[in-house]
Amino acid sequence: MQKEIIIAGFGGQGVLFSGQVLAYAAMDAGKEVTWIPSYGPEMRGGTANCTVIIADEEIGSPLVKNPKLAIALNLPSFDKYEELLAPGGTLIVNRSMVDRAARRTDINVAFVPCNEIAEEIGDKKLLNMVAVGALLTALPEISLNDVEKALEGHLPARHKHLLPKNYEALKRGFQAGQKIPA
Amino acid sequence: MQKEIIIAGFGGQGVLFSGQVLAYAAMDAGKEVTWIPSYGPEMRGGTANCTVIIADEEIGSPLVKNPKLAIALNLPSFDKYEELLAPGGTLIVNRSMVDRAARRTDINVAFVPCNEIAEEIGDKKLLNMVAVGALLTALPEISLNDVEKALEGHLPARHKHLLPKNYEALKRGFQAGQKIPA
Amino acid sequence: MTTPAPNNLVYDRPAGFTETPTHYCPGCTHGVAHRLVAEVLEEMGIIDKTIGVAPVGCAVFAYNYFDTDFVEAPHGRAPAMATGIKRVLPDRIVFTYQGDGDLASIGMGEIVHAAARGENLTVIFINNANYGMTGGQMAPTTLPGMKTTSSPNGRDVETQGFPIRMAEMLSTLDGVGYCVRRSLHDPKNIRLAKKAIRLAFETQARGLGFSMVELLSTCPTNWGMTPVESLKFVEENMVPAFPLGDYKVSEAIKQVKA
Amino acid sequence: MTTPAPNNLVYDRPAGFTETPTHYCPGCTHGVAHRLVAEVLEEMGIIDKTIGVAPVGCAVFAYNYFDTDFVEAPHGRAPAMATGIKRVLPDRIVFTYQGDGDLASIGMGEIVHAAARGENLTVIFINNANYGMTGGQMAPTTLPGMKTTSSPNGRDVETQGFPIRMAEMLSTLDGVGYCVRRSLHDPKNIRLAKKAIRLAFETQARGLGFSMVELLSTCPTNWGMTPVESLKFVEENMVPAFPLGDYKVSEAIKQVKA
Amino acid sequence: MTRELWKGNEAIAEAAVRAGLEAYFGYPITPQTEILEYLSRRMPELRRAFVQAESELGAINMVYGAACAGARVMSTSSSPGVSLMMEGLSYIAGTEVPAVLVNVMRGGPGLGNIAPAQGDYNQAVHGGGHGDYRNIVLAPASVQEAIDLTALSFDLAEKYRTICMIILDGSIGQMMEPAKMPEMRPVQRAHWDWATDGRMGKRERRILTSIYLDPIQEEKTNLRLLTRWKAIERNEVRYKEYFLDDAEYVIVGFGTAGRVALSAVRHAREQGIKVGLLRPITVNPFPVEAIEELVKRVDGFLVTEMNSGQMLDDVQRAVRGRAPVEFYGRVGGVIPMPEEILHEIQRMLSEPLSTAADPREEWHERMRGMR
Amino acid sequence: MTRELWKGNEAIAEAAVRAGLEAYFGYPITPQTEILEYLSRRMPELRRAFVQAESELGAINMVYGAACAGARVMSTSSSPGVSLMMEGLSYIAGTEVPAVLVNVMRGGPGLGNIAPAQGDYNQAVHGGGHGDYRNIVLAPASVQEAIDLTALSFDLAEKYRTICMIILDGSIGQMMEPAKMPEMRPVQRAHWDWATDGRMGKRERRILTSIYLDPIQEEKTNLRLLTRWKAIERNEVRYKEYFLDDAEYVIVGFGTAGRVALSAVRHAREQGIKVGLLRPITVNPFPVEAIEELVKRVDGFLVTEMNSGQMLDDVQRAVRGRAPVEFYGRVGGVIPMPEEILHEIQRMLSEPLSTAADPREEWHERMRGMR
Amino acid sequence: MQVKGWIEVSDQYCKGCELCIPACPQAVMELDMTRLTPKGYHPAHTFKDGCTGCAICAIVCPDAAITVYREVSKPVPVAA
Amino acid sequence: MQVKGWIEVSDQYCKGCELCIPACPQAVMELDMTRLTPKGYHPAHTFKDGCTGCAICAIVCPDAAITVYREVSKPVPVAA
Repeated sequence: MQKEIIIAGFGGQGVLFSGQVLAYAAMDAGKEVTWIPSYGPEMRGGTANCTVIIADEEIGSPLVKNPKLAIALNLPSFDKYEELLAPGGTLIVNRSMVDRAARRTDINVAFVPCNEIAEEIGDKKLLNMVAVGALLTALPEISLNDVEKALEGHLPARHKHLLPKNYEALKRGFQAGQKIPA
Repeated sequence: MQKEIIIAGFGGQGVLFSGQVLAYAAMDAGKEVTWIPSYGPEMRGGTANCTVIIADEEIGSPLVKNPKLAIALNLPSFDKYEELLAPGGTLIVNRSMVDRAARRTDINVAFVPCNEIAEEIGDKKLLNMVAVGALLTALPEISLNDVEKALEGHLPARHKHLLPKNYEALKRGFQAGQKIPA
Repeated sequence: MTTPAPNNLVYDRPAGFTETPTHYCPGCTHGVAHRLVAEVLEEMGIIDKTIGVAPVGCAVFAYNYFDTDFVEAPHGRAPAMATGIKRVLPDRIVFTYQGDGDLASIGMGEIVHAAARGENLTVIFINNANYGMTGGQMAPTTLPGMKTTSSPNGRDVETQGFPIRMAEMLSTLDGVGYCVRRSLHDPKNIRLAKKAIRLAFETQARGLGFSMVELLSTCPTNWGMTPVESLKFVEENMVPAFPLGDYKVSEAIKQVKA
Repeated sequence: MTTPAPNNLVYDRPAGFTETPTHYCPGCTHGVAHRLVAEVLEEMGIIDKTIGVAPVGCAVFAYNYFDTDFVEAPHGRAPAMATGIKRVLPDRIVFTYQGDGDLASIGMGEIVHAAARGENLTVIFINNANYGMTGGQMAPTTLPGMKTTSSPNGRDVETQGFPIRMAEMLSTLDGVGYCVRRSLHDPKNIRLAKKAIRLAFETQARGLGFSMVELLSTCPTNWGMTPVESLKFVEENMVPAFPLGDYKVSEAIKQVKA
Repeated sequence: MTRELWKGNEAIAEAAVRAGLEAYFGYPITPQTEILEYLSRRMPELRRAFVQAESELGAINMVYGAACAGARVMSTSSSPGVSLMMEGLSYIAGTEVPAVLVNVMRGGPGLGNIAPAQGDYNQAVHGGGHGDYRNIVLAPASVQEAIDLTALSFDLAEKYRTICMIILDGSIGQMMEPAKMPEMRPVQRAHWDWATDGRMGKRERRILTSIYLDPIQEEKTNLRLLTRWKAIERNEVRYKEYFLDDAEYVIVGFGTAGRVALSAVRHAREQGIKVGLLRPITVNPFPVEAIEELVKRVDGFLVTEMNSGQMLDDVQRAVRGRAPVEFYGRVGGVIPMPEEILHEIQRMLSEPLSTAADPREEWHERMRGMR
Repeated sequence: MTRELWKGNEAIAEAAVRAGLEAYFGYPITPQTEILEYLSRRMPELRRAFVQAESELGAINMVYGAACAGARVMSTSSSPGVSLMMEGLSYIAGTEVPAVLVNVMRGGPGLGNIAPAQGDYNQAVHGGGHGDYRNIVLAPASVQEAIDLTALSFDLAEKYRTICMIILDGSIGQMMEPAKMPEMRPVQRAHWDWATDGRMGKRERRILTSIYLDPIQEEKTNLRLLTRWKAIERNEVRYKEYFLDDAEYVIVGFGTAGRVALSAVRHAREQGIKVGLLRPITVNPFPVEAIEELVKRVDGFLVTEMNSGQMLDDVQRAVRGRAPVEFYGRVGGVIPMPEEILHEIQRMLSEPLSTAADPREEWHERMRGMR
Repeated sequence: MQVKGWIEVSDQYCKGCELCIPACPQAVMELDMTRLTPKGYHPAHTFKDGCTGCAICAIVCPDAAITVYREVSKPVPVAA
Repeated sequence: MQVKGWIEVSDQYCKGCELCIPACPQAVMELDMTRLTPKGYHPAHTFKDGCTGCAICAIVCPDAAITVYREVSKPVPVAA
């Protein structure tokens, strides 16, 4: 088993951290995992992205051209990764920042209003956790519970009080993700 | 034709210059020639030496283990180069600074009182030219006249007035050299 | 400005600049320093014969912003590169633009010797008390007790040493024609800084030897302050540690009006 | 001497020396500087815990003469090597012995930063106004107009720059605990030089920061003078260009009697 | 030991601390700065020596000094900074003291960029400083391997009184992977019989120098260094094999290029192509005997690097023309994708291979075709 | 032109002046200091730029600056000093400006000694600075060749916008030979379309930098450098052949090792041994095709160097195991005598030669036996 | 009666750093929260009358984003 | 009446540099032209009475070649 996930969005949308949460969850679930941030000049642009690979065996390349899974938190990321996603893959799109429909029909695209859901929960920042929750619907190797344990285990102490809302964001995202017209 | 000459003595005995005079003479006589000073740690010791190679064709190694010709202006140099001289070679020894006889019988050793002759001429410094003169008896490729022209051509202007005495030193050395019991 | 302006134009973007917007963080006074240099080059009418030398650090891309020839030097070596250029093109105006990591740390040997040789170069030295480009490490100019990513508990002078006052140090050298420190934290000081930059270039133009203007500058991002707070920090913390003033002004340049 | 001496012994070769005769030219005051260091190490009773750092230059073989551990540094890097040693062996006494080419030219960055960091090191700096070992080239300390093998027409300050006064320059740095200049041209000054060397090592022993003694020295061979003429040259030409004096003495060390 | 998620640069820093690192000297340069920053906090809290040097030149000479004093010492930098250390490295080698240096490589030459590259292989393995010396060069391909090799590097450096370099491209420094960190080893300075740590009433004085004014003595020293190197070649070659048992083609790649190749090999195996991977872990000494073994049974080699073919030379010298050697590289900070290497494998199967061709030249032609 | 007796170092200095050297930047170090001293007198009298830099690091960056300004510029140094120039050389290569550097090599590693050696071959040819770049390396074997190659080096550097290094061991710098000095060429700065010499109302501004933040652009740059290098390999290989027409054995040696080998070859020929000499003049690019040609018709190669076998690697890579390659070297500042090389030739005739053996290892064994 | 002036702030250069706002002697500047520049910054502007064209905003601007005008008949030397 | 002293000059170390000669307050030193050291130098010596053991010769000696004695009963601190 190997699943590649790319998470992309503006800096400040919690792209890198959400990738790390997935990596922690995968590690705690006994998987092999790599997390690598976008590296080089892109760092200077407005968008950030990271690649997470989860597998049962030693992982080769930490980067892939055509990932099976992706989260696009803004329009430029949607434009880029709708192109690159592997056929049959699943793309979680933050509808709050995207105003167009999907072009490809050979992939599953789930539009999730991450910002709105996060605001309903009462913390704008949690839009990334909403997206992660939605992604889990297409990542059976990692359960909601794995991610909650990862958050509990690795969230800095000073943020521990935010755990309940993080859990809620994950759940709401998972529910939204399940509504995908597959 | 290739002739190798090593000139050795104390620093201050004019070792390097006398080698250069031979090199100039050889060059002006249309020969190939190399001049190389003792190089490396020996420089720090009291003795100096240089190797001059004169040949008709492109010269390979600028250094030789067993030279055909050598001038030893002091005892340490005599000890060293009597050992190393090629069989049948000629060694000019400055008797003024050497108190022992030759050990080898398969080489020609000419004992020349360079200091005394130089002092007779009236310039202690010319002991090296006396030795060069003596050497020429074993170096038919270079004539006394060649060396005189070389001195004339390459002696710094401020020393030009010394030319006559240099010529005399060469001649006296040549005469002394001819008296070798070959 | 020396160039005639439309009747009601008071201030316009200097001709010494290219169109390119800078890559500097909002409020970083690198931009002010750039602008002052561009204004002086324009006012002296020397844009055309000026060659700049960019450092390694935040100003590594300075060559994108000035409408002059430019080279990009290895970290700290700008004064050596500038020496090479000036020695073969003595009628050109050559300046380096260097930060504190570049000039005061790795480039110490090159700057001291360019100054000691009295090279006819102008050096614009930006002192913002940290390595900006690599994310805010301690620089030789970091204040005692100041927290940086490589002095996480605050600079401990016992183990990490004391700030270096470059203007004072270089002023001990006979090759120096003009060496002063200014600050960019308010309009008055910006005006004084511009006058100093003008005099530094005049020093070079007159062949009076090495000239340097040290400019106290901000780094809002790495200091973790707003641009406005950063100016206050310069005024309250850096100026006391790095006193403003003229450390060496050759007699000939004292006569020059700027 | 601190060690009890036979009743009528007034002066003997210091125990800080090995038996090895030096390789220095006759009359070269490197030997005097060596002897003073050896005497101080002996008098302070620290020979046993001292580690020396030799430079590249005439003193490259200094390690042969002192009865202490010694390392040989790359050209100019002695202060960096000494920093590495002292940081892992803080209870040892570490000193560098450097010439002007080594310390003031290629080693400028290392010496300035060791001083700025306030490293607890002692630096013996021999200023003889030229590169001795390579045959007498111009050094940063060469006097204006002075002929050397790389300034054959005399040092031209227009193209070859001005002498650097290291003691004055380093004294602008807060990390410096003791920084003075002395000369070795007569018995009185030699006595003063020894006192200064003692205070420099006392500065280190007390952890008061960086200490340096700059010693005006001779180079009879490359200057083309007799040893006696060379001392006169130091007195008449070098002392005026490199004024003797205390450039920085920390309060704590002012109390110490040497 | 439980697995934790470590970023490569910080993992190297902590691994060095646990290996008993006594002193660190470094200078900021992307993409290795996290090592400096991590140790600026960690070393002082353990009362160990940390100095942010004035330059890489200063740093390597502080390392030189601390090494002469007998301490476990390390510096880290990235390509341009490492170039500034060449004089110091040659001195350390000539003085025969142990030191560890990590190069988190970036795109070059010159200032280049901060993207991951392997362009300093030749500098580390063949050239670098002046004179005849060789040093151990380790090339980790994962965070765990970076940890393990960092710990190993100190032991090797001290065992052979040599420089041990670790070269990794920036991506390994920046990526996070689960890894097990070894237990903390106590700092206890070995009582070396060579260290200049002060006589302290116990012994005669010692001198550490790289000067041998008499060429005969210098020659003896050079031969002594070579003798030691021969022992290293015998004892310390390390590499990892993947799918080589039945391989008809072999990819040779180190570091990230090697692990990217592993993905390509898996894809190829899915397509029934019998290809394997040899990933050198010690690039110096180079696994010559492993190549020798493979030459006997494979139809061709493909060398993949993130440079223009530097290790390629070593593979060619080991193969000695007995099998075709092909090359694929990306340069200047570009990481190859598994698909690209798979494509090269397929090309090797479809094209006639020659032992006479110059693989770098042919690769260069193909790359120019691409543009 | 009449022959005059020139000392190698001074001949190089005067040859550079006559080639139109506009600026020289250097630092004292034995055994090249005579070049600096000669030019400290000669350049000012011609009103050209001479600066004794604060260090070799300063010198190479002054060279970098003057090169960007479009001037003919040179620096000279010796082994440890050249190691300090590695960062600068990589920048110059990455910026694609022409520069000439002379390395009068001495015994190493470290401070070593001041005796003649060839231990920096790898640094000059394979390693050195960080990143992927190559530079031309010329290796004169006589004073006349040093003069001719110095003049040539500026033309090559400018033709290909590259670094041209001249490596010679100290003995060539110190020896005197008759040589013809070329006529004085006027200093006339070419109007390069790349030089940053000030707009001066004539043109748009220019930028010279080695930064390519986008890896794709850096890759393009690397490939452009490689394309240029391929042209150099095609056009600029130079070597000298001696007695090769009927040779059964070939000695390959450069610089002084090559001319010492010539004496050995002559002795061997006197004994009826059919041995010849290939003396590379450009060691980079290396005369691969000349080796290719010889492989077809000789029974064995003997590589002789004043190092522990650095060019040996290049000969082995060119031979690709098709003929036995043996090695004989003296290291650390020792110049081999013709008798020693003759002895090696005789050994090759008397012993069975293998293509599988490691010539360096076998030489090392023999050398240790000697002691 | 004081001179009247006005400024133009370039959307291309302004990064909304706010340095001009406290510097303005007339306190007539603020960020325009109703607009974003193409780079996503709220640019500075004058939100009420009172600008005298003193150019202090331009003097403190790190991005040379501000052009300053004044209702006068003769050219005025730049302030900085 | 002045104290009486004497010196020993080591042939191993003395290089005949003459620095001690003008330095001697009593002017009792010179090079011994009748002898050569193993290294070929004429060593310094006292050529007449008058040495007071003041040790100034030792203070200026670059080669620590001079040992100084004095006819006294109690130890004397070294001068330098």
